[in-house]
Amino acid sequence: MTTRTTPVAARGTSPLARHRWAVEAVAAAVFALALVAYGSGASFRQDYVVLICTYSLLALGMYIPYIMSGSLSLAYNAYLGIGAYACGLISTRAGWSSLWGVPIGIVLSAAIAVVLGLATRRLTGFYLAGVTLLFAVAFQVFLLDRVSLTGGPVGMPVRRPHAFGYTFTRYDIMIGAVVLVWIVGLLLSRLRQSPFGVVVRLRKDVPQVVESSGISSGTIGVVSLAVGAAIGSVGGSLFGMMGGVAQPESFGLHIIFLAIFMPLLGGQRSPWGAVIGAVLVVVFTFELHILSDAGTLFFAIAILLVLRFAPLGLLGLGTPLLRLLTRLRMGRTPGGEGS
Amino acid sequence: MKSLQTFRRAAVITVAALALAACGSDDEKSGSDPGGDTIVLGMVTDTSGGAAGYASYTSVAIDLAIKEINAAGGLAGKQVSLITESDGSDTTQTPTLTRRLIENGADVILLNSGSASAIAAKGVCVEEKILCVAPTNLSADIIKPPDNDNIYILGPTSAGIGESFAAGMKKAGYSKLAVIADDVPTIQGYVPVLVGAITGAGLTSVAEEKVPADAADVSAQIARVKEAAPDVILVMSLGGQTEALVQNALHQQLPDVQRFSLASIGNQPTTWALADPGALEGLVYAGSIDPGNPRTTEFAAKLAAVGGDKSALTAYGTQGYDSVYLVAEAIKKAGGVADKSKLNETFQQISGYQAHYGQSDFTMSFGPDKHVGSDGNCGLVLAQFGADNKPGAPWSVYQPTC
Amino acid sequence: MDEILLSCSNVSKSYGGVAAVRAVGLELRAGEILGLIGPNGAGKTTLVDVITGQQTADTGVIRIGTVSLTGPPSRRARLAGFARTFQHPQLALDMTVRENILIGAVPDRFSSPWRVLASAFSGAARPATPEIDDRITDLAAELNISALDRMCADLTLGEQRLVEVARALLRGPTVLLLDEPFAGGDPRGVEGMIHALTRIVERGCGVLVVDHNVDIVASLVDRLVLMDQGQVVFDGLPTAAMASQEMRTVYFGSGT
Amino acid sequence: MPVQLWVSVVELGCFAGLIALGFFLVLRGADVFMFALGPLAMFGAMFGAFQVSRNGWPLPIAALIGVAIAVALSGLTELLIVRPIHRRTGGQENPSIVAIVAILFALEQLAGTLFGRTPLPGTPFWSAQFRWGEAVISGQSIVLVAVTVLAFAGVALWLRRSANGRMLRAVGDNEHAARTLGVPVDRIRLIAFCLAGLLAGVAGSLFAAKAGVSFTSGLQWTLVGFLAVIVGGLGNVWAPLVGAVLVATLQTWSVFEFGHAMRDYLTFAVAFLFFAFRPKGIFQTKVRI
Repeated sequence: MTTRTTPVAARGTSPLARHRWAVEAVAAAVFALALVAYGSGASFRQDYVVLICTYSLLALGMYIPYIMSGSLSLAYNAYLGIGAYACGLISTRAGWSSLWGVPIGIVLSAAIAVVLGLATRRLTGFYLAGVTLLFAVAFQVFLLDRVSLTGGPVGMPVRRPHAFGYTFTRYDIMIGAVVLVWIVGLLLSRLRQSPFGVVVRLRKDVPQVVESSGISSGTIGVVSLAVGAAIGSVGGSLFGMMGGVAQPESFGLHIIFLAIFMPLLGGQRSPWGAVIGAVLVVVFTFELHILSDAGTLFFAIAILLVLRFAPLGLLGLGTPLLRLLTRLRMGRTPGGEGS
Repeated sequence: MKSLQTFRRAAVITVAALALAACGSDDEKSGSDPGGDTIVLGMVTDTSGGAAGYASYTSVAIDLAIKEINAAGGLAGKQVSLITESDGSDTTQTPTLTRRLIENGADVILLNSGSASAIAAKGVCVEEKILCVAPTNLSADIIKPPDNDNIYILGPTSAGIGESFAAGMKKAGYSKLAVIADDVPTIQGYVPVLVGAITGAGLTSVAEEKVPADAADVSAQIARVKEAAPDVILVMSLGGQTEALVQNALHQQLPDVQRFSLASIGNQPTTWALADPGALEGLVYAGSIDPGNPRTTEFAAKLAAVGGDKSALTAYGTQGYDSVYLVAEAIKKAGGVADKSKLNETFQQISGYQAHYGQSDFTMSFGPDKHVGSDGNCGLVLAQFGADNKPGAPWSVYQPTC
Repeated sequence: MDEILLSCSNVSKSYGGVAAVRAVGLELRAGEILGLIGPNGAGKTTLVDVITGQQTADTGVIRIGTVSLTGPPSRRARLAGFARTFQHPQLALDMTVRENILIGAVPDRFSSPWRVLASAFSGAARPATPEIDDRITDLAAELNISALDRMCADLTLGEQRLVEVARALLRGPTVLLLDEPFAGGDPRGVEGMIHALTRIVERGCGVLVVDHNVDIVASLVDRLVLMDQGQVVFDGLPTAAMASQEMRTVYFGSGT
Repeated sequence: MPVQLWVSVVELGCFAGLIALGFFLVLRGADVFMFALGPLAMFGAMFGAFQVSRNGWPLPIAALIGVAIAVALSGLTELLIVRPIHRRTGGQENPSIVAIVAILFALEQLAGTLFGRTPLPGTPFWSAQFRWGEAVISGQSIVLVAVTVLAFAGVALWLRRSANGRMLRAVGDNEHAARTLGVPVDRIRLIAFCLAGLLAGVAGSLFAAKAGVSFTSGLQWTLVGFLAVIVGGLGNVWAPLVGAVLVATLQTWSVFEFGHAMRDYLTFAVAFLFFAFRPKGIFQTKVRI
């Protein structure tokens, strides 16, 4: 019984319980406020902020299935597109508020994710990536080709959402988008630490353990995909409501590449890495005038550098930097030999 | 340990946020000079996407017109300057970039990208109440109500092209039409308009084929067209590789069937080079250049003096040139750009403007209900390619009239 | 105490013509620790894999009580109350010891797609699980695992095996299958493990231990099964096994 | 189907076959699906087309340098990106995939930035045209077919006769075992990547003459080759070619029969069905599931 004393002292202070959610929530809120402040300037900046939020939701949608669960199911353009087109269809065809498109998009994209997930459940790695890319191509062709449903290449208008007689302005949508990203990011960060998050992350490295613990690894995978697809679909809805139009070109394969790279660039250890990645994408492609057309190229190079030299992403760079700082400080205090 | 990590993460996020906020406020100071001492034209162009092939010709002519105006003393006592953004024909970016131009001080917007881009920018033009002119776009959707109060195109529209083609095809005695179109939004927007006008004139459409814009092989589509046995074929594309691929295949597979095409092929010397020798011979296209129009030849001489590889005479150039002079006329009459709604009114008062393209009696007028400038279809010239793969004489069978 | 928990009859498995397990029969009773020994390549790990469903048998039946076991490993683990460890420890190296152990405590939250979805939502709402943490802490103390918040990449092989055993124990199994738990372990770890095993056996659990360390196994188990070339060659009391002709043949070459 | 369409099938099949042969080599030699081969082919072809059309270089020189660039880039991909990441992660699959996809993306963007984002025309090596009944066959297609047959025969011979070729398979099957047996794994992997780059470069510069090349062509080419590998399998050197011709037939026929959109639906459906019912392709092979 003596052996027990040491661990008991640590009881109740596990990282799961101890995680400083308040700190994280406040830090993210500061970030969100900064975004809103930026977007309160020139009106085109509201487009950028919503684009950042759309990309953030896309990357956050991929966070559970891809970063945590290790599944390279790539048909994310479809989920995003479904969100946007659901809002378009419901507002132009049925004449309802486009807000109704959000739940419809969530259910529809989650359902498609489940079907695709079940159909590809035996595939991993390159083959899963390849087949889901083919699905992504087929989806975009579907948008272009089914003119009666999707409006074809010119797409379809998405009306400004309204509720209780109030029509939301671009600024309102921007605020809503930022708040949404804040909430989803925070929830995912908590989810990651929860038993569900732990099991999903174990599935990535040791699927056998998940199975032999009595948990169906396939079910975990499919549920992760469905949740991710739902989050992506909300991003698509936002994008459609802000731009006022849903067009096939917005949901091409380039979206998928961005979605893969954003969390890696920002850092895999936290969902906020995905958000940071999204900010960088928008800054690289729109705000850096010096780069003009080469913005995407610099983004691609940045990705390669991060993959090769900083596998933990930009958030991960914080740790060695801090270590370096403390080492410098410690080197200076004893005897001042550094001077 | 863990809490330290959390704290560190919070710190990183905060720093990033502050940095972002900082660069945000930074931007606000630069740019925009409302009421400054120049009149700023903002141009949405395309340097990298589907419309890049022709937008550059327009840009050169717009530059030329602005230089001329400034040399002659400017407008309402102010010099004219130009700021641009390229949307790469990506319509998701167009509204944002249009807003950015306005934010940076643009008083008038020139939409020099694909038709789909102009449609995407339409909402911004109306919301911001700024005069928008799309010089080269043909789609009537751009100026269709609602939300069309201050957006204009020069025309003739795609409907006008359809009417001219219909009349020409009918006169030549054709009855079975096949259509091959690429799948980019701008072109797909034209398809129902043109085909509707032609079938409305009594021809039957026996085949309608789509070609992906980056197609490597079109033989299956061509085979389907061949099976339908048309006696006239209409090819619609933004030009470039796709157009050449289709024209080459048609020349090979259906050498005896008359072909029609849009303005793009007539205005893109680079596409002519992509076609097999002789593959374009006899092709009729909806051009806008009439060698008999004295204003056209005058413009051609000025453009040639500018030099450079985009100084060849094209309809895109003349339309860009005309759009600047149209805007200039409205600004002169309004006495400046300070009053946006007055500028829109004076633009609508333009009447009988003698254009630098089309047949020599072609004029443009605007009005509250007339957002297409062309006064009739004589802004079009149906021209025919010669054996040397270059545009030759006007089509002898039919020419549109006003 | 001699109710039969798990029985295998006539189980065979071959890989591309090479028979790894040949017509094996085996029984595990409640409250019993059964040792499975044999040289490398005797088919011990394959047999465990076939029982838990990581591999499918070519022939034969595996029963839990009277019910025949089929399907994927997760289904079998739920039906039979299996928990197991692996010959090569299966741990997520960039996750903490605590996180690796945790999964043993939560399988009932993931038993159907809807419950998985529900646990995703409840996890986002309330990530911390103090009651599970307490169970992990107690178990770690019993097994002499210190520093639960270390990354698994920093552990020695013996410590990794301890973590695997903790994970399996936390599941509260009816049948526990341990594949080489003692290899590379230090005496304190082995001692903790043996302590924990005796405790759960008293509760009526059946334990199958595969190991090379014949001395530890022989002193721990109630019964010893010897495998060679895919077949069971001896099944009986440890003392009898150690003295048997088969033992000598398998481990020391020919007869005498 | 009209005869002319069969000409298209042969052209597309040979092209996709060359790309698929590249996939085959890297899969065999490094157990990696080198998705970046399509963009490599595109990059080599864009370089050639750019130098010929803008700078007036003679075709053979431009094409040769284009192919050399594709080989070099493929080798550098292995040396600078794939191998270090493969080592660091202990051979995990996902990091390698993401790295290769990142290279795919970077090559596209680099080509777009260097050579422009408008399509460039390819130039045929042999511009003669032959009439054969209803059909017209271009000299360039004959060159493409000849090169394809030579390439496949050459690779088949190399795999059977040369020491490196024989070791290639051992490395892909079990890298660890091959290393312990003293096979120079690093060298074999590098050879596989370079050969694949060579095949892609040649395929790209030959095919560009047919329809030109733009910076977005690469991904399409990758997907066609991927499909050819899925259908054909890896059991035999010639399997990718058989798969490629079948895929080309299906794609051409579906457009002819149903119009343009059906091609992409069917393409996805075929990939799907093959994974469901014939995961190892037509020829016996290993496909990881």
